[in-house]
Amino acid sequence: MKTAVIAFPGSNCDRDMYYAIRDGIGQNVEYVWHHETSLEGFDAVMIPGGFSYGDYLRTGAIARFSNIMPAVIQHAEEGKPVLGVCNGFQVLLEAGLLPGAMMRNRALKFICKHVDLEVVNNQTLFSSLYEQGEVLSIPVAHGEGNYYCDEETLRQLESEQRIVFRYKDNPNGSVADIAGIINEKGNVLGMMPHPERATEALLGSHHGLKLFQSILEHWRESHAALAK
Amino acid sequence: MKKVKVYITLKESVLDPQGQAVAGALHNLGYKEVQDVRIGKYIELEVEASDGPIETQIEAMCEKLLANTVIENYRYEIEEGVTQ
Amino acid sequence: MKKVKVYITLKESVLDPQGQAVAGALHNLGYKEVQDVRIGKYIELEVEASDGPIETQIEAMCEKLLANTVIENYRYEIEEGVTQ
Amino acid sequence: MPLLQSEPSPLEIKEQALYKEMGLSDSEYAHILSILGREPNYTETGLFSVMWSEHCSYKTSKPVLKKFPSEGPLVLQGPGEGAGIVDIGDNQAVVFKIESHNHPSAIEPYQGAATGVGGIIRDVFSMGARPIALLNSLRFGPLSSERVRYLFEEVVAGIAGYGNCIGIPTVGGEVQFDQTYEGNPLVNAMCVGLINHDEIQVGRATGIGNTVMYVGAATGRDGIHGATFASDELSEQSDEKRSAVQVGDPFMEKLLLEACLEIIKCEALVGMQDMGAAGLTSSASEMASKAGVGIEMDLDKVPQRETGMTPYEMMLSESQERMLIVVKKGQEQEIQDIFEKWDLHAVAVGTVIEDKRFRLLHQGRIVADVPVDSLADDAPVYHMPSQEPESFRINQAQTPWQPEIKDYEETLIQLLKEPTIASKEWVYNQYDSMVQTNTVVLPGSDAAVVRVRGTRKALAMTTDCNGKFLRLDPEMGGQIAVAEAARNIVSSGANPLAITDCLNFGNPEKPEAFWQLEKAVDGMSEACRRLETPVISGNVSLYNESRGQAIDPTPVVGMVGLVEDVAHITTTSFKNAGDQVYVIGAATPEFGGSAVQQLLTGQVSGKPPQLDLQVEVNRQHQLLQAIRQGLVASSHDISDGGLAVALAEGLMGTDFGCVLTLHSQAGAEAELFAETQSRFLVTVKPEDSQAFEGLVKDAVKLGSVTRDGVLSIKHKEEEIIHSEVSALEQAWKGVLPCYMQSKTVN
Ligand SMILES: Nc1ncnc2c1ncn2[C@@H]1O[C@H](COP(=O)(O)OP(=O)(O)O)[C@@H](O)[C@H]1O
Ligand SMILES: [Mg+2]
Repeated sequence: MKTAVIAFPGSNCDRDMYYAIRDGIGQNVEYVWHHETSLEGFDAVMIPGGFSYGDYLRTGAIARFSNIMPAVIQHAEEGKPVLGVCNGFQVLLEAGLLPGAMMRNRALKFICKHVDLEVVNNQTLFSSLYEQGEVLSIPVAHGEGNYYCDEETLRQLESEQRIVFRYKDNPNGSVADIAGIINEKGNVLGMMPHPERATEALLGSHHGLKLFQSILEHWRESHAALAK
Repeated sequence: MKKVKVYITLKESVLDPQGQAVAGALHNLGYKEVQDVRIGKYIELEVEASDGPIETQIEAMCEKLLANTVIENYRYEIEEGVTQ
Repeated sequence: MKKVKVYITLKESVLDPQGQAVAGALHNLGYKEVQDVRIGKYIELEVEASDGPIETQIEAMCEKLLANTVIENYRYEIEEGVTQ
Repeated sequence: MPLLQSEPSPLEIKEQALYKEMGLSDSEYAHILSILGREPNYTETGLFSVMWSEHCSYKTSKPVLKKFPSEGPLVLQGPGEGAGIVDIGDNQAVVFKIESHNHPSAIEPYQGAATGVGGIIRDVFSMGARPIALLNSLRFGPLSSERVRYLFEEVVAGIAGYGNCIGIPTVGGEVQFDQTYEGNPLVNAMCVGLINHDEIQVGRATGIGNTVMYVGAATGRDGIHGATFASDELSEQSDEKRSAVQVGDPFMEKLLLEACLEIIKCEALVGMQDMGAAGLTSSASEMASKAGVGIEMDLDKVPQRETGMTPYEMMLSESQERMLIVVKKGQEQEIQDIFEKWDLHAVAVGTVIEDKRFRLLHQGRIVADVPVDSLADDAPVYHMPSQEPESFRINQAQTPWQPEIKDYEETLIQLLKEPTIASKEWVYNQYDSMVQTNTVVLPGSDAAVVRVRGTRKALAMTTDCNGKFLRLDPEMGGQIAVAEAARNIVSSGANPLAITDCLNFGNPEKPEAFWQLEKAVDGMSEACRRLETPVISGNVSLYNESRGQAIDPTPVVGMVGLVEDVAHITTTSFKNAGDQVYVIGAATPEFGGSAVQQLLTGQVSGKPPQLDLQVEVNRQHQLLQAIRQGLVASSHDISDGGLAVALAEGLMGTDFGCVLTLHSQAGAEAELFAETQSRFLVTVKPEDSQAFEGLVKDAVKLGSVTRDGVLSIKHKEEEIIHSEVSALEQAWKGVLPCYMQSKTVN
């Protein structure tokens, strides 16, 4: 599997994501600079955390207009996996690949700590190796992770099982304890917690590893299917 | 050169945690008469005159970038005849 | 009930990194006619009528809490006769 | 807006003694006259005034700083450059420095703290190192004051705002609250970086004809005279200097950082230095002076954010996020291309010249022309008079104070509720402590530990200083500050390598304040020699006074240690039920300057606890050996609040408890609450206890870790403490959030 990690000016978890894929699941990974316009040849795309363009104006608002974004959108339309973590999630919201918007944390403070996440839907390509209802310890690190959507959107997300992760103890005020959601097709996941920070026991948790392994397994299966 | 003032506010239906915190702080300071606080953005743009109606331009900028219309409303004023 | 609109802007000489980033983004989007962007806050207060001039109250709130007068200026407008 | 025409003439500056407003004394001005052989014009007077300010020239602290041991077998770069460098093997080295931003933070706490962080990061990456961690050491007045809560809240937010955005984890630090800092908070920021030996940069402008380039944010009028301002007492007048407020742009700095780390790989790069205090003036003149050359700059080329800036303003501006680099002539394009990639523009603003002059052109005219060495090297050096204060003699002569404790449990709870001792979670949860995915020990233990990716190694880091001890006895307090830092490092499983220091003191023109500075440095130097931790970098912040009252002498020590193997990493929290609990070192009834003295009497007096450096060295060596042999389950140095607080901290966040019996000669008060030096609290698996006792001579077994969540302590057959750990935890964790609830917003 060949993975692209998109780097915007101000991305700062790009390296962490790179290591999670290279060292965590031993796969091929490359940085793709925001100036680029093609994602040709990549099987999966990761939009990492950080403060793209300083997060000035609104988180993710400026990054969404980068040269690379049309390619990301196209990659998503082709049904290939796109994972947006933290700032990456915010970019996906601004780009309209996922519904809703992000607001400042309820307590108006940046918050960084390990939180407990419940796997609400393990029937996605990102979560297939988890047990349904499994509780994961994964760090959050954000100032604007307070997910908002209107009631209709929420009903839709719920009825379509598009909420993949929920906080056990909501740290930021997100609607319905939402920590991560997926698009209708099921190939674009946005989440505030950082699975790439939880791939080594030495750093406190390896619960994020299975997320990357799930993506890999999905890729293997779909490739095997293609080969037949 | 025209000066454009853009006001961005949260939609009525969206909870404003920052506004609430400020309201709470004002109450603590003794300003009990403050009933509600909403916090938005105020953006000043200096725009060079170009052909075509400036309104269309400004609205496009707001829709695309300056406001997130999922949660925000915007309005703007154009100060005519400001030159430098 | 009165509606008070407070505008908070960075002082002229103070660096506005937000404004600069937004100006850059607007240029990239093709809005080359935008020369300068400054970003401030827009605050709406609902204030119950009380005795004494409301101006004094508002100014005190701005000085104490709403604006950081070390780097920001503020101005305000009072919309008279707004009732709910 | 002072336009050139309206600037005072050289003669006016002299006759009306206008140089005084810029902070130059009569004799300093006379010295400039003799250097130039004429009257300096307005711009030139400005250049001298910033370069000869205490902040840039260290004119009063230099003689004292000379006493620090700064060499060692591993030191690759001592004081004098952006940051110091220590070898950690395998062609790698660790780079670190601490710096104060006290006065800017007192005026505009968010931006003051943010730009403090930005500045120290530039110091580290201008050496060519990638910053891997940030720490901060903060001091405020009591939290009962609304102004203090505002400062505290905004300072923490500013540190978070900058560090989180730029993507360098903030992994540790300290916060203390004491009346002495009420009018003058301390905000010290430390940055640690990693570098390969062959990529070390020095700020030198070698090579006649080479090009001087400016890169980063455009210059505005911010922070003009910031450097002299930092050398002034805080007073009501400071409000008028508010135009000096600088605003940080961490996004810009992130781009600058990445671009600079890319250009150090280019052969075209000659030297690089950040524009910190005194901005363009200090970076350019120091780079030239160190290389034995001159520099000529054309100020019209300097990127400007505001219109109508004068040479004086440009040269003194302290706009943030700017770097000056020297590039081989003809190879500018290669460098420019890299900056373009990061959306930055490198602009040629000058040339390295043979003539050792600092020459500035503006609109076709020479607006300054002075010998370059005179700015950097000819600042006067003052040997200030020093005098032992009366209070020192009184404290030394006092009969030692002893507490009378009726309720041990209540005393412990009260201590845990002291904001200085209470959990700092409210602070560090606002910091991204994990970005870069190398932080093995997060904030909350003795020292933070950051692994070196791709190796088995890790770096432990801490900042420490107990100002109360220095108030009573600056020499002993100075020793203790270094020793305590080393204890935190060792306790985490690392070998202390070196220190950086930030000397926060009062007005050195007052003989008693200068005496404190001298004595503190004597004490620190002695401890550094014995603990073999040379001083590789540092910063001096004097004039920390408000309304004529100086702060406690507060020389903050930032220390870094090397963990040889990540398997050695040890934390403070208890690990298993059944483990044996040991205390290393016997208690003595020393309570001067202790938290319990402050709690029960509302003040501190007497002598601080005495430190025997030989004992310290022995215990640290033995403990580190035991840790490396895998004999230690948890380890915690005993500091503020004594053993009782250390025990509670070891239990916090676990489900464990412990049962202990005190059998010391010194009495239960001393055993639990004295701040006797060189002590550690350690837990050991039962099967390791024999080996542990064989290695660590002064270890005494107190009891064992239990499963029941209760801290139980017996003395003379009587249970003097029986506390639910959850109750202790609640007390300890609730304090800061409770104070900060009545929040301020801006
Ligand atoms: N300002 C701060 N920033 C980050 N971490 C902090 C800060 N203040 C305290 N901490 C963390 O809280 C823990 C306890 O601090 P402290 O009581 O000063 O430790 P010690 O007494 O062992 O030196 C440490 O891990 C420290 O790094
Ligand atoms: Mg400690």
